[in-house]
Formats: sequence, C-alpha cells, structure tokens
Amino acid sequence: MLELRIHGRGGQGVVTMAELLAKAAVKTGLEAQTLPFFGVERRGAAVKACVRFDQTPIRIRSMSYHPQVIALMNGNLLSYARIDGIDPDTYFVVNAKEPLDLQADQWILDAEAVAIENNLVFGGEPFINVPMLGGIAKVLNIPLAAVEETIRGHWSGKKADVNLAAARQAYEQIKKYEGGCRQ
Amino acid sequence: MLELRIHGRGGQGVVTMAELLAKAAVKTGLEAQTLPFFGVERRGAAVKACVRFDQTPIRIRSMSYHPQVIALMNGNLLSYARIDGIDPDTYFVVNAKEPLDLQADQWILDAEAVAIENNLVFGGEPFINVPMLGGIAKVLNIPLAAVEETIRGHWSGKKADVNLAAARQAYEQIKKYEGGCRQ
Amino acid sequence: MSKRMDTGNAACALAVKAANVDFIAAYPITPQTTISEKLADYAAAGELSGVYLPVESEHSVMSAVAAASAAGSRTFTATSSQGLLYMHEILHFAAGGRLPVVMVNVNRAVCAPWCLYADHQDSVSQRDTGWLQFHCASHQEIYDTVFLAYKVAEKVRIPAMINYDGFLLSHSMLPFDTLDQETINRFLPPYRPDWKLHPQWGGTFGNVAAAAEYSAYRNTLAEDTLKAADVIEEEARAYKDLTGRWHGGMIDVQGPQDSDVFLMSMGSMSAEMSLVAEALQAQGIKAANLKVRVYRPFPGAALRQALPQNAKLLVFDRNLAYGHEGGALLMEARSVFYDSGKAVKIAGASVGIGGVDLPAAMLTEKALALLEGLK
Amino acid sequence: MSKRMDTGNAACALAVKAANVDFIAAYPITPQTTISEKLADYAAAGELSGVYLPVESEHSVMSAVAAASAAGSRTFTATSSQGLLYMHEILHFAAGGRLPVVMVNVNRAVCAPWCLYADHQDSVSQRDTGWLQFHCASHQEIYDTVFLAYKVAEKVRIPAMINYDGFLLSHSMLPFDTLDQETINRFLPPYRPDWKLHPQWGGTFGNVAAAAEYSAYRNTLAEDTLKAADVIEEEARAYKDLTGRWHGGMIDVQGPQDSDVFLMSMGSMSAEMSLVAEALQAQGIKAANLKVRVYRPFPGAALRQALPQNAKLLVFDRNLAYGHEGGALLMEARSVFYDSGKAVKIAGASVGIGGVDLPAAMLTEKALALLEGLK
Amino acid sequence: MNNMPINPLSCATEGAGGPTGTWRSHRPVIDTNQCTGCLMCWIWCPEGVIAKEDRAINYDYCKGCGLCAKECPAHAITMIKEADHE
Amino acid sequence: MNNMPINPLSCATEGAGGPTGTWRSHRPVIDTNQCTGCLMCWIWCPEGVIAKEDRAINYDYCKGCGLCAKECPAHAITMIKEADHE
Amino acid sequence: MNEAIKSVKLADMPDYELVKSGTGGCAGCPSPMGLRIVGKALGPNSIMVMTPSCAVASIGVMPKSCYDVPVLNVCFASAGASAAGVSMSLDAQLKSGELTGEKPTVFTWVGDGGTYDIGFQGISAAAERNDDFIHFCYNNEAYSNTGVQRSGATPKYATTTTTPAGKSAQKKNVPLLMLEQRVAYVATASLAYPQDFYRKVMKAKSIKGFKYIELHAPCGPGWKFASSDTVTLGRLAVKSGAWLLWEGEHGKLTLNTPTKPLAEGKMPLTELEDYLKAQGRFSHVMKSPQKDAVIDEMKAEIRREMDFMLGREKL
Amino acid sequence: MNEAIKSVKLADMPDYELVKSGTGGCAGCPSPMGLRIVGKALGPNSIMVMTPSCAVASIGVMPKSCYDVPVLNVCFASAGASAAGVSMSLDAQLKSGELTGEKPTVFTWVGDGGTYDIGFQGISAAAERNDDFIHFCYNNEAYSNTGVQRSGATPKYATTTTTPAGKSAQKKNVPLLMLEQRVAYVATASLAYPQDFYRKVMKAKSIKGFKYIELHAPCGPGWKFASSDTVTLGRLAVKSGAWLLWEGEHGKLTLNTPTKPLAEGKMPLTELEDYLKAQGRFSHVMKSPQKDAVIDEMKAEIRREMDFMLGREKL
Ligand SMILES: Cc1ncc(C[n+]2csc(CCOP(=O)(O)OP(=O)(O)O)c2C)c(N)n1
Ligand SMILES: Cc1ncc(C[n+]2csc(CCOP(=O)(O)OP(=O)(O)O)c2C)c(N)n1
Ligand code: SF4
Ligand code: SF4
Ligand code: SF4
Ligand code: SF4
Ligand code: SF4
Ligand code: SF4
Ligand SMILES: [Mg+2]
Ligand SMILES: [Mg+2]
Repeated sequence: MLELRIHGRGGQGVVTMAELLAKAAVKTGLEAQTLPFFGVERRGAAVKACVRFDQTPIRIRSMSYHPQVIALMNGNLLSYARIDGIDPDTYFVVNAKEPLDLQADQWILDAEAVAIENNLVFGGEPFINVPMLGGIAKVLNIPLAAVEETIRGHWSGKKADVNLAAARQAYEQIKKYEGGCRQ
Repeated sequence: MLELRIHGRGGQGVVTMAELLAKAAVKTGLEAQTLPFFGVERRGAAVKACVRFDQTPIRIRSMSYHPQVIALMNGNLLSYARIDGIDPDTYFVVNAKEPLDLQADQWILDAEAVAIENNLVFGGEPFINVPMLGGIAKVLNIPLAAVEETIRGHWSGKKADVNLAAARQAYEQIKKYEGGCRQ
Repeated sequence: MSKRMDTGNAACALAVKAANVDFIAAYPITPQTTISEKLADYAAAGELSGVYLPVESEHSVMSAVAAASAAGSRTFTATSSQGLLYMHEILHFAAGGRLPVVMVNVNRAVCAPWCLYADHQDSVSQRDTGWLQFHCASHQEIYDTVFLAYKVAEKVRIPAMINYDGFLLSHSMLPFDTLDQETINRFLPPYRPDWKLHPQWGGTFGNVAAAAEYSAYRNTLAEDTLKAADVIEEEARAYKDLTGRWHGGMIDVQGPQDSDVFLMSMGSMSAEMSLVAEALQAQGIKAANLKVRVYRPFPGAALRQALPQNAKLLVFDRNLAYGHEGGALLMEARSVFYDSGKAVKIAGASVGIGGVDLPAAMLTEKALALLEGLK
Repeated sequence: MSKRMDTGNAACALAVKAANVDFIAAYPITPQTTISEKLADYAAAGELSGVYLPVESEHSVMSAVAAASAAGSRTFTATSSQGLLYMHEILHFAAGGRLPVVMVNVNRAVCAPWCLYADHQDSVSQRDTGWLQFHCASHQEIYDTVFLAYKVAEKVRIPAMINYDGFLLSHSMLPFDTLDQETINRFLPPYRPDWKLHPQWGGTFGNVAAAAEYSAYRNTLAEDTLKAADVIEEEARAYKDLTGRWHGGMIDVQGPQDSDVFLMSMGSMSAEMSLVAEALQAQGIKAANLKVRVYRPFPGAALRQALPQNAKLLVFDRNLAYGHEGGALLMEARSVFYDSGKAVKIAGASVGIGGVDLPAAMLTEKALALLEGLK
Repeated sequence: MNNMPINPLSCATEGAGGPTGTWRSHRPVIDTNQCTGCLMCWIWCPEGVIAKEDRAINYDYCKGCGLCAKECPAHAITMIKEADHE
Repeated sequence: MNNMPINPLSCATEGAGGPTGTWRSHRPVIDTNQCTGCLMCWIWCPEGVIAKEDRAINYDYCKGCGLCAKECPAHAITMIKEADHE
Repeated sequence: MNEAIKSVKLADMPDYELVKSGTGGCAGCPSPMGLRIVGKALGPNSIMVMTPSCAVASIGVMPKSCYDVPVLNVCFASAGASAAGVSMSLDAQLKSGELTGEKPTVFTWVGDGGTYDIGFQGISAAAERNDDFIHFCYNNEAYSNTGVQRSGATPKYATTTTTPAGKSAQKKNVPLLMLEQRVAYVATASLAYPQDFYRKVMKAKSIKGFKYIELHAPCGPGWKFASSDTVTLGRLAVKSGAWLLWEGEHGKLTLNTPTKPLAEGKMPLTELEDYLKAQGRFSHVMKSPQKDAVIDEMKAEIRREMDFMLGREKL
Repeated sequence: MNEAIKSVKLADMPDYELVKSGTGGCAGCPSPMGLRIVGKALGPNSIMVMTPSCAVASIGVMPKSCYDVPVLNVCFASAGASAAGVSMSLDAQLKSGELTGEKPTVFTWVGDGGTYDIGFQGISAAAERNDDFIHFCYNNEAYSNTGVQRSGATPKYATTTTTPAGKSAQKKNVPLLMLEQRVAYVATASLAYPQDFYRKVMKAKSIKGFKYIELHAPCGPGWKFASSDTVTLGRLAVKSGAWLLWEGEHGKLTLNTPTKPLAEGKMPLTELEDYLKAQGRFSHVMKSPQKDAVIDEMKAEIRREMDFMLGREKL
C-alpha cells in the first residue's frame, strides 16, 4: 500500500485534488481511499488530507502517520508536516521554485507558474490544485491518460480544457531532486 | 392493616376526604397511607382512592383489591366497586337514605342531608366529603377528637366551624345495617 | 424535626425549599406538576430563598438551570416522562459541563401511545447521559434524598436525578419527618462553587475541543461517575449520623445477609418487595429484599459485596431495554457479576410497564416462577 | 451496477435516491450535512421521486418524518450527535408508534465541550428508544444497508437507524458499487403499509392507553425488536443472493471460526480491526475480527453461537457508558454470555472517544494488553 | 408478522369517554312548545347530543352542563335535578 | 476531588485560532502620510489588529482580508502580495 | 384566489359530527364545542393532528376514540412539523398517483400551550415555509390539562397554579405575530360567534398554504365559572374588547363585527368588570384595594390594542 | 426610563477589546467585527451566551478562547432560556448578597439560524417573560457554519446548499415580530453603520428587561463575495432598502437614518441590482431570463415593506 499525505491551506482545493488522484488511481484498477482531516476550514488555514492506494480493498480507517509521500501545496507548510510525522524514507512533492531545506528525495513543481500559464487564476489567486495533481500523478506513476479521463469526468467544456493542459504541463515539468538539499 | 377503598365522582372531594381520614388516623398514633387512583378527573366522572391504616409503617405501593371497607359517595357507584373487587366480608359505608340492595354489613349516612343542614352547599350542590369523613371515622373507630383536630388543621374560621359541625353530626347519625338487605 | 402527612410531591417541594436552592425553573407535566405548583406557591409567598422561572418547554428548563448552575446557583427542576426525554440533549450538556444540577423525575411511561402511569423507561433511557440517578421508595426517602443528592452532586460535580414513581409516590400520602433548618444547613451548606460564569472569574465555558482533550475530559467524567459511588456511601452514612435516617447507600439489603434469594428492584416496587421477601420466607425460602437506591453509577461493587456465593438474584425491572434480552437492571446485574468470582444465579423479568399494578401477591408468584426457572 | 469513487455521505444519498423514498426532512449538522445537501440537489434537479422538507430543528425533523410515515410515506432523514439527541423524545414516539422511519446517524461526539469527531455516544445513548441500529464499516456497506434497513424496518414495523463514523466514513472516499434500479426494486418494492392516516382508513393514532393495554402493546414492541434479529439475518441473505454482497448478518466474523481470540467492535473501527486480527495472527495468536453490524437488537444469540467454548472476547467500545464499568458493548456482551453455558473470557476498553484516532498498531497494543489482563 | 395494523389505533365510538350521562346531576328538558327551532342549542352543545331535527336529547351522554338551558334564546330548556340512584 | 474548576473552560488568548497571520496572501500597508486618523479601519478590522493610536498593524494575526484597504476613505492602505516562504 | 365566503345559516350547516357524543372532556368544555363546528365546515375528508392537551385527554381510552376523522396524536412540540409532514406526504402520494381524489384538509387542534409556548417554533417555521394546513389554536389561556398553569396566552393578572398571585407579564399576541409573518390566512374567532367561526374555517379550507385560526375558548375549571357559562364568557370577552375578532390575508388586516364597531365607538363596549367578575381567576383583583387602578390599566390596554388594530387595518 | 443615548465619535469609543486578535473566523468575518463594537459599548462587566455558529467555531480550540468576557457555550436551541438562567441567577446572587456591585450585562451572540429557526421559541418566550438580557442576532442570512444552508432569514431567491435553485419562501421578519411582542427595546443595525450600532447597544444596556438587536452581517463565503467587501455589502443593503434600520420601544417604532429618508423618498435608493450583483448567491437570478421580473418583484417587496414601516411608525 502506498500512502500520500497532502498539506495545504483552506481554499486551495486540497480535498478535490485528493479526490481526483484517488479516482485516477481507481481507473488504473487500483483500490484507493481519501481521508481528509477537517479542522478549521477557513481560507488560508492549514488543512490536510491523506490518500491511499493499494491492490486490495483498503481497510484502514485512521490517519496517516508514516506516509511514503508527502505533498506540500507550499513550502511554508513543512512545519505542519513535521508535526504529523515524517519517516526517514518519506519523499516529498512540493509546489516551489527551488527544493526545500530538507534531507529527503524531493519532486519540485512550480505549480503557481503552471497555473498562471494556463489561466487558472481566480480572484487574483493562481489555483494550483490541478497542476499539483498532474505533478503528483507523475511521481506516483499514475498514467497521464487516467488523470486526463478523471479531469474530463469532473469538468466539462472550456474548464476541462484548461485543467487538462495544466495537468499535462505539470506532469512533464515536475523535477526530482534526490536526497534533497541542505542550503 | 385496615384497607378502605372509596368510590366517588370528580368534584366530590374524595382525595381531600382520604387525606383527612389518614391525617386523623396518624393523630391517634397510627401509620396511614392514601393512594388515589387518577383516571379522568372530570367533575362527575367516577374516581377512587384507597386509604390504609396500620400499626407499623406501610410498605404496600399497589392498589387495593381486598379492602375490609368500601365507602361509596353515592349508591350508584356500587357497580364501580364491583369491578375493582369486593370480598365476602367487606363492609360498606354509603351516602344514601336507605341501605343498598347488597348482602353485606352497611353503614348508611344521608350525607347530603347533613351537608345541607350544615350549609355545605356550593354552586347549588351539597358538598358531602366532610359528612362522609365524619361517618367513616365513626365506622373505623377513629376518635371524633382526632377528626376535629384534623379539620381545624385544614380549615380555619367559619369554614372550620361548619365542617366541624357537619362531621360531628355525621359521626352521630351514621347507622349500621348488619348483613345488608335484599330488597 | 416534625412529622407530616403529605404527598410525595409535597415532601419533595418541602425539601427543595429547605435546601437553600437559588434557582428553580420548571414546566408542568403530570404527575410532576404539583411540585412546581407548590414551589410557585412558596415563591409567591416569599418563602423561597431563590428565584423561580416558569419557562416554555423542558428543553428550555434544562437550558435555564444548566446556565444558572454555571452562573453559580444551586439549581432545581422537576419533570417527568416526555419532559425528561425532551431534555435529553441538555442532560448530556449538563453532565459534560460538570454542572451539579439536581432534578426530580417523577417516573412515568413514555409515548406512543400516551400513558400517565409509572414505569422507568423515561429515566432508564437517560442512563448514558452521565447523570447520577437515585430512586426512592417512600416519602421519607424522597425528602432525605434531596439533600443527599445536592451534597453528592456538588462534591463530585456531576448532575443528579432523583426518581420516584408517578402517582404511587407522587400523589399518595404517607407520613414523613422533616428536619429543622439548622440540621439541614449543617449537612448541606450554601453552594459556593470554585468557579462561576462571571467577569470576576472569566473563562469561556464549553468551547470546541480537539479529540485528545475531549477524550481526556470525557474519560475523567466517566471515572468520576464511577467514583461517585464511594461519595454516596460516605454521605449517606454522614446523613445517618446526623439524622438517624438510613435508606441504604448504593443499595439496601433488607433481610438476612446470607440469604439464598435476593429480590432486586428499584422505586416504589422495592418497598412492596419487602413483603414478597417475607412471603418467600414464610414458604421456607431464605430471601432478602435488595433495593437499588442508586442506578447511576450502577452499584456493581455493592452488589458483588452484598451477595454471597451461589446466591440467587431475581431482578425485577420496570422498564423494557428494547432490543436486549431482559430489562436494564437485569442486563447490568449480569454484566457486573460476569467472571466476578461469585457464582450467582441471575434471572429476571420486566413488570409494571405503564403502571400495571404490582401487588405483593403477584410479585411473589413471579418470584417463585423465576426461582423455578433457575433450578 | 456501476463502480463509484465517492464519500460515504454521497453513497448514502445515492442509495436514498434509489430507494423510492417518498418523504425526506432534514436539518444541517456536521458531519451529516452533505447528505441533506446532496438530497436537496437531487430534489432541485427533479431526480427525487419524493418530496423534501427543510425544517427548523431536529425535533421537528423527526416530528415531520414520523408523521409522514404515519400518513403512508417511506421516509428518510439524516442527522448526527446533538441533532440525534434533540430528537430523543420523538425517537421514542416513532418506535412506540411502530413507524418504519429510516434515519442515518453520522456518529459524532456529544457536547459539552463541543467536538466534531466520531464516537458512538450519540447513538448508544438511544439504545433504549426501541429503534433498530445498524453500523457500517465501509461505503459499500452504507450503500447496501440503506435498502436492507428499509426492508427490515417495514417488515417488522420498527424504525431503523443506520450509523457510521463522522469524517472517517462520511467524508472519506472509497470505491463502491451501485445497483441498477430494477434490482433495487426487486429487493425493496414501493412502500404499501396496511394502514395509513387518511380518511379512507380512519382511526385515531396514539391515543391515551390504560396500563394493561399500554403494557401489552409495549411488550409486543420489545418482543418484536428481539425477533427483528431473524428478519435481519434472513434479509441480509436474500440481499446476498440477489447482489452477491455480504457484510454480515447481525455480526460478521472475519477469520477462523475456531479462533481463541475475538476482536469485537463496531463502526469504522471494525474495518481496521481486521488488520489487528492479522497482526495477532502474525504473533501466533489465533484471532478473528468480530464486527457488530447490528447493535439493536443486540446480537446476543449470534454471539453465543459464533464464539467457541473458552474463547476470549476483547470488546472495543467507542462510547462511555457513564456510571457503568466499561462501555455499552462490553456491558451487553457480558450480559448475554452470563450463564450461557459458554465459558468465554471477556475484557474490553473504551477507545477513540471524540475521534481519537485508532490506527491498527495502537489497537493491536491495546488488544495485547487486554489479553495479558485475561491471563 | 401478520398483516393487521400494529400501530396504536383507536376507533371512533360513541361514549369513548364512558357513560357520560352518569356524570350529570341535572338534566336538560326541552319544552318543545317554547322552542323556536333556532338551533343555537344544537350548534353549541359540547357533546352534540341534541338532535338537529327535533332537538331530542341523548341522555346517555348528555353531561348536564346546562349550557343549552343558559343560552336558549327562547328559554325553552330547564335543568331538572336527577334522581339519586341509577 | 481537587478544588480546581473541573468545568470545560478556555482562557482568552491572542491567537486562539492559531497563527492567523500565515493565512494571509496579501498584507495591508498603511501610508501614514495619507492617513487622516478617521479610525474607520480601527473600528472595522475584524481581527482588531490595527492600533487605535498609530494604526500599527499586528501582522502576527492580520488575515489580509483587505477590508481596511477597501474602506479607508483616504485610500491610505495598500494590499501587497506576501512572499511565498515564511 | 378564492371567492368571498358568505355567512351560513345554522340550519344550512351540515349534520356531520366530527365529535362522537360521550367524550372525556368536562361538561361545558369549549374544545368539542369548537371541533364540532370545525367538522361541519371541513367535512370528513380531513385529517387532524393533535398535541397533548385537554382535547387529547378527552378522546377516551385506547381502543376507543371520540373523534370521527383520522387523528394523529403527536408530541407536545410537534404540531407544526407533524402537520407539515402529513400534508406533504399527501402531496407526494397524490403526485405519484398512490392516492387519488381531493386532498384531505390537514388541520391541527392544539391548545394555547402547544401554540404559544412549546410548539411555537414549529408553527412559526411552518408559517415561514407556507406549509399547506390549518393550524387551530383553541385558546383557553392556560395549560388546563395539567391543572391550569400559566401559558404565554394567559392574560396579565390572571391567577393560575403557577401564578398564584396573578400573572405579571402581558400575554403574547400570536395571531398578530402570524399576521406579521404574512401567512396566507389568519383569523381570530369566538365560540360565542359560531357563524363567524364557521365562515372563517370555510375560508381557510379554500386557501392553499399556511392558515392560522385562533379560537377563544373559555374553560370553566381553568377560569372558575360554571359549566353552563362557556358561551357567556366568550361573548363577554368580545363585547368588552378583551378578545378581538379579525382576519388577515398575507398581512392585510380586516376587523370583524362586532369588534370593528366596538373599536370605532359605534357600539358601546360592555363593562370589562362584567367579564372579570363572571369568572374566578381575577377575583383577587376584584377584592384588591388596587382594583380600580388595575381595571383602568386593563381597559387602557384594550383601548391601545383597539386603536392599534384600527391603524394596522389601514396598512 | 433612560436618557437619550447620543451618537458617539469613533475616537471616543473605548479601547477595550472583547475579541482577542487571531480568531478562527474567516478573513473579513462580520462576527468578530460586530462583537468588537458590542464589547466597546458594553464593557468588560458582561457575560456572553453563545449557540453553535461561526462565532463559536471561531473561538479557537480548548483551552484557548478568543473572547475576553465570560462565555457560556450552550446548545443550539438554548439561547433564550440559558441567557434568562444566567441573568436570573445573577439577580438571585445580588439579592442574597452572594455577589455585590453592578449586575453584569448578560447578552447572547447568536446567528440567524439560532434566532429565526431552532432557537426562536426560547427567545420569543424570554421576550414574553421580559427576561433581563440583550439578545443579539448576527444575521448572515444562512447557516454559515455548516456550509451555508437556508435559514428562516435567507431572503427569497438566494441560493444556499439546501436551496440550490434559490429559496422560494419569503424570509421571516423576526425584528418586526419582536416589535409586536412589544419588548422593552428592539433594533436593527448594520456593520456599515458602526456608530448607529454602538448607540443602539448602549441604549439596550441602559434598559432593564428583554432587548433584541439584529445586526445585518454579510458573509463572504456564504454570499460569495471577497473578504474585503463585508462592509460594502452591508452598506449596499441599507442603501438599496434590502435592509432597514430602525428601533422600537414597547411597540413604538422609529425609523433611523438613512432608512427613513430613503423610505420617504428624500434620498435616492441605490439600485437593488448593485447589491445583488456584488454577491454570488443571486447570480442565477442575474443570469435568468426572468431577471427583470424577479428584480421588479424584489423592489416591490422593498417598497411594500418601507411603506408598511412608515405607516407602522405612526401607530
Ligand atoms: C414535552 C411535554 N411536556 C409537558 C407535557 C405535559 N402536558 C400535557 S398537556 C399540557 C398542557 C396543554 O396545554 P394547552 O396546549 O394549552 O392545552 P389545554 O390543556 O389547555 O387544553 C402539558 C403541559 C407533555 N405532554 N409533553
Ligand atoms: C441541535 C443542533 N443541530 C444542529 C447543529 C449544527 N449546527 C451548528 S452551527 C449551525 C448553523 C448555525 O447557523 P447560524 O445560527 O445562522 O450561525 P452561523 O453559522 O451562520 O454563524 C448548525 C446547523 C447543532 N450544533 N445542534
Ligand atoms: S336554543 Fe332553544 S329555541 Fe333554539 S333550538 Fe334550542 S331549544 Fe329551541
Ligand atoms: S346540558 Fe350540556 S351536554 Fe346536555 S344537552 Fe345541554 S348543552 Fe348538551
Ligand atoms: S481608515 Fe484610512 S484614513 Fe482612516 S484611520 Fe485607517 S488608515 Fe487612516
Ligand atoms: S487586512 Fe483585514 S485583518 Fe488585516 S488589518 Fe486590514 S482589516 Fe484587519
Ligand atoms: S379543563 Fe377546560 S379545556 Fe380542559 S376539558 Fe375541562 S373545560 Fe375543557
Ligand atoms: S463563513 Fe461567514 S460568518 Fe462564518 S466565519 Fe466565515 S465569514 Fe464569518
Ligand atoms: Mg390551554
Ligand atoms: Mg447564520
């Protein structure tokens, strides 16, 4: 079983992203589960969700303490990830321009740039959840086709198109930094 | 233990009568209990109550099925008494002018007459509960003094006086018909 | 101390008046109503030390008394049946808030259909709310339990419900002795909580809690509810030392301690049951009456201590624990004797539902039938 | 039949839409709200066969659905925690009235203090109301149990509550299979009661009853609640025959039937508990997972049948039966094994209060500690 | 499970509250000569025991409230004391 | 039983809702030269993070709602994008 | 929306009896009196929802009932929601074809306790949703069934068992609140004016949505007067201005006869004392040294209310 | 009874902060905004009673609280009775000497859900009893805390998650109902008019008995507007007549500025469209082919209400 824990902020669409990831995985024949943790859900407040993938039905009903993968919707959420537990071999997927100051494998994506380039901007804010979806899918080896199908199942028309483009671009652009870095 | 069951009608003051009887008995050093049964309490509808007297504290908490004494506030309540049970040696205290058609010891009191003579008439209706109290006290060997003291504890002034007079008169006038009669 | 002959509800109202209660809220319901009427009379006559608030429903009654308790008042209310059910949400709240409200519940069957007479479905259905629950079998016990309930509730900071059977106790008359005010004050001084809702003390009461804090807090309540058993025993003895009156601690065993058969029940039935025990004794069966005085906390330890090895326990419930085999007392008695090291044979029956009358003769038959079944 | 990936609340709403429900009333409360929102969406889109009434409180919700049920409708509502507590009076009414309402309760801790996360104090506190109570451990089970609950409730004429854990199931996503409408209709045809509140049928519902009639009527309810166990087993098998799906009858034992150790729990915990059983097996302990699928009626017979002689039963409660030693499941399990002829060792613990997380590793430790205590 | 309604139902019946005629201490008697047929007694009788056509009174259930006598505009109704025994 | 209040109590504390300054994507900056001291921003700031005397803003808790900037009659407040990292 | 409903002669009112003779109510009880008229106006194609009250305690004991329409007895706070549930259930069944024919009139029969106090919220919410039923409040100005305790409808100064010295608060004016909730139809009525009441019930029946009718219902044991005087007390209340007769549609108010001419001074008011002394619950006022002041206050309140309603009629 | 409370300059308002910075509420939330002003008017000698709502969810998590007065969190239907309980408990303690000094002002802070719907009965009953506290309703016209469902205060046509096609019923007018319950003091207020609000709170504080103040509280997430626009929306509501400012004592009504000149036509109304299009919950109306008809209906309703209130002021 593979566990992913996502740290983000209210308003970034973390729950939707988890949902789309799980759905994409299910399309490839996997079992999956999302388990969002709801604290204060205010825009800007820290939120988290966990996504599990497996070959057999998932029986876990508890939070994720030892995820193989942690996704950070922003580098400034690392402290929250620390509170919830990071294993020595946990690797990271981060929305950032540069790798974080952290000794671990890191996949870095400038999701904000992807969002802006693809016109995913609402009320002046770039909307990064679909870019991150694309990036994480790549990291987790979920085929792009499954992601595309999932996006088309969720949105239609123009809205689907921009999201598809953003996901594709992220799928391609995300970059691995092995062993992390100490700046 | 001595058990008395009273059958009357809503508005006749049966519960108060039971209370005064029990209180009078307590004044003589007895233990006592009243146990009214509340059905529909409308004026005119049949009601009943049970009073127990004993030397030791009363532990019964149930209705009375085998009372030694049954008091009827009016002869036309005999059918209700039958439903609740009459033992072969049960004797009766009845507000009536004549003994009832019933094979049992009967104490008969014209409580209505006593009430009228003593000005216990309200809204055109003679109020018979204190006359019956006096009568039953006599039947149960409760000393008149205890009844008087109880009445004075319950009413004061003019109200006490008329009730005292009525109780006294009833205490004297009530008449025993042994073995009852078959008319 | 003086002797009175009065109804159970009057005994209750007299005790409440004497208990230095600061705040009363109430709503009418048969057969409780005469308590609130009596208290309204006392209030109108200026005989009440505290204030009286007539509200528009029982949910509001409990909301008002819980709030007044938080604000520092010793509080009282009385209800019955539907009224108790309607308060259910706030019963949880008051226990969770550790507010030592004392309430009388005059037991009555629950609807549908409507029925005005006594059974314990109303209070038994509140068994998981965190309240202490007392049951009374006489007017004297009602009077005395009011003081005990306040003393215990305020000591353990858990609300307490005093139960007694509708009509059978509430509207019947029995003699009882009152206490002089000085004695009462000695046992139950005025309420002085360590915190109250007031600018002088501050604080936000009942905020949102995270799982860990909530769990710790609620587990403490669960533990304290169990610990209340010792406090009840202790205070009942203190009351006895002061007044000479004794209705039992958690339970009251009447009859030989080494009996073969124990007749367990609560409420008015447990008075009549002493006659059943005598009837069995008359038939050569060594029997004792076992009155459950406190239903919450459940008197597990007291029962295990009271019953000798190989005793037979006959449990009479006045409730139907729908969906479980047998009533609530039977369920819980079996539970506390499970693997207790005491081989006790247990049987039971639910009787007296909706006020079905329970004369000793009928109960004796039932007891004999249960004994037969245990053979 | 089609596969979906969605939340537990969405699975619930989908099933309700497919179950030919005639009347829905609801009131928002976290974490139930998304069910009623989804149903409001269906109603606005004209996808609901029935009507939808948004009322002003949960007491009114249950008053409305009970009345609509009496008027002949198949009814639904969903609530949680305080909402369930606030309905308490009407829960008694619906069961007493033999109205086969089906309600989902998304389990959540009760206040004070406030806490939004899962425990079973809300539904366990309703155990004496006369309702049937199901518990679900997966989205598939939620979906399937909606049909089963209607089938059983309408057959035995007793209302049914379907419980599942807030957030852990309500807001998490898991895959589940739906059913085509024809299959659903075969299992659950439209509701056609033998009486309804209508001039054509007449009758005064829920009138005042005398003690004897009330007692007979309520004893029948108590008996029928117990008998519902057979109906549930039967209908669960019928559903399996039709759809191939099985979540257990009254209980579901996963693992060797002749295990030494049985891990008993209900709700989402009972899914995770299967991992605990495996962890114990890995340590050489012959262990099985015992999921309580139906809490009311309590699966006494099923438990006695399932457990072998000398088995060890470890009971995990997600509630605090305040004032009793141990949680409600523990209490009741001990009760049904009392003098059952089966020597079963029973131990238990209350865990996960207020949503304290229950990972398998922690539960395994707890299980081992309990086993240690049983030695 | 049988097919009879198991709900707590009652049936409309005369005298559901008992033989309420026995509650009476006085009975209303209508003087048909004085009666103008205004029907006020009919509409007001709480028990509906006065017949619309002929103002015949069903004494099985008349509780003797006296309202008909009090309100009859023609003073056609008199309340008469009942005998003591049934 | 100890003597501490056992009731579920919380204490008034700054930041009871967390370090709400981190919620911000834009920060308000006041141009003190333009400010007329009308105090509208002070009375309206939902978080009360603007000082009455000098309109100094407590950025630890300012959520960046932008209300002060929008409502300032003197247009003395500007919302400026926060840097990405802490 | 609906034609004007004309006044109907007593002789033309239907024979149909909703209440079977021999109820459990007190002699002279206003509840069956009112229900008989309601039954005549609504006919047998009706469903009644009741909450605990004298009207329920009077039904008789299971398995007998004195009411000859389908009746649902619900809990005390449930009237509004339960009636809405019944009404919408019928709508759904008519929509699905499960039922055919004319929709039965759903109505409640609830006391002032169940309307002003414990049931107020559910009723106000049903009004807001415009649920399709008639709510009847038979207002005997106290909780009579539990032995006469104060309710929100108990007038100031009246004694009850929970206001032994007389109530100190003014009563709440629920019909006015319903008018301001702008419900489809709201009316007050009196047993002393059966034709007016009948007409209002007919009118309510003809309107879809939420209707509220409050019937002033003097109660002998509660107010302490003889069982023969129920109608007399009702009449005195209207003639003295203690009870006003009016109706309203969607917030538009109309005062009815005789309230209108009384309020306008075109008809002399009966002395309030006559009303007060005909009952026992104000006897402490009548005996009090402040009697005159209290009665003046009560009269002033009646005048204020009449002036207010005359003005409100114009809005 | 009390002297006229004068308008107070912002600079003269106290420094005292009832709300500690760093609450759990959304950026731009109207609740702490309103509470800060309440705190300034009432001062620290106050006790607050709250029911589940955004204002509670914003407190922070035990053992921390953002409110610097004693707070009692009660259940959702409990506001009226619990506040009465606190207030009378204080009375009793002051009477017995257990407490001394000035009685703290007891006030509730409750949403429209807790006021119009589930808590309405308890509040109306407290009003009837004239219990001594101020009930504040901060009206964001929906159940925001549970994710924006309809309430009795949700205006017609507004979408919520339980009225996805727009609400079909008119909102209930609770302040008007309180006026007709003739409470000691009732007022409506707006966040856009802080001085007016402050004055009304001061006034309520000076009066003994039941006081009701309803604060219009635009909610960004609920109504779909940016966090910076809370006050703008409040202002537009008042200027377009969608929200009226007034106050009343014992049934006597006074319209406040600018509602009065707007209603009298002495000041031009802002176009209702400006208010509607500044938020998202009416966007289906703005996009609908019936847009004009709907807006005309809404305007007519505003006109009717204004005319009604002008007339009501004269009664
Ligand atoms: C929840 C609840 N509380 C209290 C009662 C008790 N109760 C039954 S009837 C009644 C009074 C009814 O008053 P009202 O509605 O005015 O009708 P009335 O008796 O005056 O006819 C009360 C308090 C109840 N049945 N349910
Ligand atoms: C009895 C009960 N039902 C439902 C809830 C869930 N609930 C909590 S807050 C809330 C909505 C509150 O709405 P409102 O009073 O308008 O305050 P707002 O959230 O809008 O600030 C609801 C439905 C509850 N806590 N208790
Ligand atoms: S009221 Fe009198 S006159 Fe009129 S019908 Fe009756 S008896 Fe005849
Ligand atoms: S006395 Fe009363 S019950 Fe009898 S006929 Fe006259 S009005 Fe009817
Ligand atoms: S609103 Fe603008 S001008 Fe007024 S005090 Fe604030 S910053 Fe200065
Ligand atoms: S942005 Fe918002 S929180 Fe920050 S200072 Fe301005 S008004 Fe206050
Ligand atoms: S007390 Fe009044 S309302 Fe109740 S039955 Fe008697 S007369 Fe009717
Ligand atoms: S949803 Fe609205 S009311 Fe709730 S915290 Fe956010 S802004 Fe405030
Ligand atoms: Mg009444
Ligand atoms: Mg709101």
